[in-house]
Amino acid sequence: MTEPTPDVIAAHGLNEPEYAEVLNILGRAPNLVELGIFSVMWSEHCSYKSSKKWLKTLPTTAPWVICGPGENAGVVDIGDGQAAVFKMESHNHPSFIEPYQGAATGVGGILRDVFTMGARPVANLNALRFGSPDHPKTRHLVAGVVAGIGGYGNCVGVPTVGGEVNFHPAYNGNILVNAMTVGVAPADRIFYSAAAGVGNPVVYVGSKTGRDGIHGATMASAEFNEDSQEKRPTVQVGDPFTEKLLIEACLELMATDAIVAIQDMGAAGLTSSSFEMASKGGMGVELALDQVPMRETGMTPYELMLSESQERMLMVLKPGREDTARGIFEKWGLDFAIIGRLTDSGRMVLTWHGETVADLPIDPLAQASPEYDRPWVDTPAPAPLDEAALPAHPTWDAALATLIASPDVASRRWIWEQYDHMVMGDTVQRPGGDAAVVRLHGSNRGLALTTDCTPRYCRAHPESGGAQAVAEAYRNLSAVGARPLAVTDNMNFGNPEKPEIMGQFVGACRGMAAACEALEFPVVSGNVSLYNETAGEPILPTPAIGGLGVLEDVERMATIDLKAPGQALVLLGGPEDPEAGWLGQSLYLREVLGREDGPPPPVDLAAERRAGALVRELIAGGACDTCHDVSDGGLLVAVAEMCLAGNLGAELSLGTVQAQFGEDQGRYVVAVPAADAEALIARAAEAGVVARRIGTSGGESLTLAGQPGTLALDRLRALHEDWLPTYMDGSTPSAPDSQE
Amino acid sequence: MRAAVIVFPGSNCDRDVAVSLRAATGHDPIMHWHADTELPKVDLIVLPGGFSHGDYLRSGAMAAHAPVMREVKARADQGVAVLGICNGFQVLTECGLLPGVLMRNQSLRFICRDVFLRVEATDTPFTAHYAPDQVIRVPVAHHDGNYFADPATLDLLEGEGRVAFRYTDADGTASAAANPNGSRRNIAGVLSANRRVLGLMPHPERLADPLLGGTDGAPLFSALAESLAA
Amino acid sequence: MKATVHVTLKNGVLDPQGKAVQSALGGLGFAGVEEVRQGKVIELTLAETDPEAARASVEKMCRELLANTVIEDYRVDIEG
Amino acid sequence: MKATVHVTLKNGVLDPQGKAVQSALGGLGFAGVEEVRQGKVIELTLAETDPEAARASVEKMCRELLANTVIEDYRVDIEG
Ligand SMILES: Nc1ncnc2c1ncn2[C@@H]1O[C@H](COP(=O)(O)OP(=O)(O)O)[C@@H](O)[C@H]1O
Ligand SMILES: [Mg+2]
Repeated sequence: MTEPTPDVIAAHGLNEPEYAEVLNILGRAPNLVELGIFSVMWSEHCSYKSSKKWLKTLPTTAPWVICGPGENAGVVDIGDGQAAVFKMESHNHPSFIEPYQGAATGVGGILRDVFTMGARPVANLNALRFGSPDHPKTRHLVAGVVAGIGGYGNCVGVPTVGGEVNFHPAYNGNILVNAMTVGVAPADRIFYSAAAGVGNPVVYVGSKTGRDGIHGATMASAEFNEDSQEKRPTVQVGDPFTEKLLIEACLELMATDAIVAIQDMGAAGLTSSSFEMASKGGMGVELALDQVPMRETGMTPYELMLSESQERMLMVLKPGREDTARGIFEKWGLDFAIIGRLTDSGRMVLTWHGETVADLPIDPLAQASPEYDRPWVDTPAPAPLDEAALPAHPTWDAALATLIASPDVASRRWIWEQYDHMVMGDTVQRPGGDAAVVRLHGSNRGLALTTDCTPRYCRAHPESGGAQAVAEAYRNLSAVGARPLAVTDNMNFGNPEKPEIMGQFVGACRGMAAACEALEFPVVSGNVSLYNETAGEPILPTPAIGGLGVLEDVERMATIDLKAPGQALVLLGGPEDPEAGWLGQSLYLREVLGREDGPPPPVDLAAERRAGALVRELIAGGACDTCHDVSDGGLLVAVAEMCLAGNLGAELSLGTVQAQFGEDQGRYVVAVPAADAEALIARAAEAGVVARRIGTSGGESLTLAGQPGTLALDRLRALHEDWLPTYMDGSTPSAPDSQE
Repeated sequence: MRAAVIVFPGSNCDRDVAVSLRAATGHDPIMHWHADTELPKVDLIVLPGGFSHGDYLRSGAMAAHAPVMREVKARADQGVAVLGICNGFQVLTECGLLPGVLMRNQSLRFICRDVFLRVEATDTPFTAHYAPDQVIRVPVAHHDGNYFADPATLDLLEGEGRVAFRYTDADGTASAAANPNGSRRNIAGVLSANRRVLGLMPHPERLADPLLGGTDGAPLFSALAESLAA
Repeated sequence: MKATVHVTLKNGVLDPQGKAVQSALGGLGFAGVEEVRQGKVIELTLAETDPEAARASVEKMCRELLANTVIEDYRVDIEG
Repeated sequence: MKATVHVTLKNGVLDPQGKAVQSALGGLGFAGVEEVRQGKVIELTLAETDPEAARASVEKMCRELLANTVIEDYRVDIEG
């Protein structure tokens, strides 16, 4: 084969120093297959070359962590001999091109990362960011992404129990679709990807390989092939039915002792799965690519190595177990093929009908991938908010009406009703609360799950934004009564070659690291998605956090709905001054006053931890079963959500705009019998948590003591529930009328 | 009572219904693989919810031709009780054990939420523990639940009292607003002529445990356990 | 040998997809769309080389699986 | 005036439905089914009476709504 031309090298995304390193490693020019392999292995996506240095600063250990970053998913001990296996992953770009299939295959991919490790998936979540609702593409993207997530998750029969959605013009040209899967496995039966055992068979299972999603470089390399029309890369299409069969077949095989190592074929398909398995185990591999099950005729080794066809797995089996495995996969109607053997050569040797088509050393590719210390600059601290210079405040009820129907606060029911959130029969807290809770099958214990990030905070100050995202996940888990155990993250940023974007990444990592450390809430898995820019416009920095916690008894669980009239509403958490409140970067500022400025609320991690511990103690002790953390929109929005969920009004005393709509962190509203309020406040004082009574539940509207105006629950509900369905129907969303 | 749950490739509520059957009868049902034609003697056959064969082509169409289905039809003809929930209902219509067809939801969207149902027939082994016209709350979760049959068939079903459940609002009114999927005459479940085969789109097994938020589905399983007790 | 099967809803059977497409077209500003019906087209590649045998076999597939004759009609085309 | 639109998956794009139908046909005992691809057929009744105008309008409908051109091809037939 001829030596690749500079054009072809560039089309494979390798820069000059990287290509020089390729020549250095091989001692010769690579052929096209080899170049393709280098290209995907050293892509940002697979090698983490820009982010590695900073990811290493995240805390990843705790006594309950069984497996941190580095495997397909993170694993934590959840007690009772069980482990939770979880991870989050992005499918941003494919979802923008083809929202249904992009989102669907995102769900499929993250499911495989989890069941690869021997866990039965028990819950899916999704963190979504779309452009402005006014942007002509947004509606179509929302519809497609939601249908795709539902289409895949519903069919595989894993409940989609939670997630988050934001709208902001910064995502107009680059939406974010981050999917998270949580699985459960026996703690002593986790499967890993390190290959072992010279001579052991390497086995391919699942769907056949087609020309799906082949690296964009294929286009450019078409000059190496005739009939390039036929070889055009194609969008990946998900087949959730096959995935369901693959889950059942893999779990069935995992119940035997046939498997040495297993790895899903995700991004960069056969290339990255085979290199990762070999590299982790310090092995060599020989693959006969002509043995790979193929969906189309005329496929080449290059295409087979780079295809991103879905629903495929690679395994190393113990010798002699091939027939057991084959029997199981054939029963489930899946392809099964022995495509190679492990060797001790430390090399990847690929053959095609007996002829060697690539011969590469494994470690230099897998481990000596480039690592960059990209230049970065800190995001300048935002100027303090000059509250005196703000425009006139509308009345509280008008402001609340606007906020409760604003795109980032409005009910997401239209979305989660398209997700089967109950299949598997263990969803004890459905979407709509602070965290979803799924019962561990056959027990009274449960897992609490949430995803969180406030990108507007992250843009204003990446470090506090990063900390806030972790703290909010911690808070959402605590608010249902769960002990927060660990997080997975999905770092979505712009072009890291720009120092200010790299600075956002570094800042967010710093904030996350500090919060994870302080809250004993380590990062056990994650994913980085960079270059989220269109025409030079970056997205808001979005380090999405997926949090997991455990509940010892799901009957001692809190929900956000007010449950009885006459209960005291108590605010736990600062500020000390009941009139004060943090308006910088608040939704009130953006949605009501039309400005995005000021610094985001600071996060006091010690206070966060004290408040979380107190709330968990109250819930576990049976002192309280109604709790909601205070986040987007501040205290009035939080209480309004509690009222709507319980279909019960409340009267509050909140004197100032700051107290009503400030977004101070580390806060929860709990409802307790009025007679218990004083004892609760005293207990909070003992625990070092600021607490005060802010009102009483009851009636059919929300009122503020001593202030005119009232919001009837029916009206509040219509505002909250109607925005998204109305928007998706295509009619102009009705602007909430400010006064009655 | 001995029950068998037929497991098709892509079934995903098989375990859920087994949990409810176990709670009602005290023992586990037989989980029977669709390709296995040797169906043991049982008092109840359950076709569970899910996406058999991915719901490709038409929901339930391919499962209706599963090897075991010939035997299921034979048993139904002998009077063995057959319960099809959601995808199971779709299979029952596709294989001709129940009339009509379940088309794409009118909204074209998958819908998962609690709905209210009015119990229209209580003289069956499935519904004997409900009161006539009782309104119950049970979830639906489907993309193709829009029940369709020609007017003559619908009239026949109504005339023979074979509409088992109808979508209603909380006070039992079968309004258009209470219809989640566009089903003709708000029909949520239908019976065979001998009243021994029931297909319904809602999932009684999903609200048969107080921790899941309700128990209105439980009487269906307790009624089966009682009326089919050997 | 190739066979193409068209599966369409019988007259009088409501077509939620067709209706939705029709109203979406209206929403996009296409005037004068009086009716929309959506059906399936299934293309089969068969080993069979005799057109008559192919047709017979595909008709049988339609009756047994490809169409639900309660609500659907089908048409089989065989091409060389 | 009637228009018929055939929407089919592009070559090389995975067709999970077609695949499942193929294996179901095998299960029903139909031998020699080498490939199955499933597409949509959309029949439109238009007020438009000029064939050329009708075609132009339907082609536009295809691009804007009826076909997902990222993964699908379409073909428009206009009949009297
Ligand atoms: N932001 C991050 N924080 C922590 N760990 C990360 C992060 N990004 C990636 N990782 C870890 O790096 C490893 C490789 O990630 P990835 O390539 O996305 O996994 P996979 O190949 O399974 O898709 C995983 O163990 C993942 O958990
Ligand atoms: Mg993986």
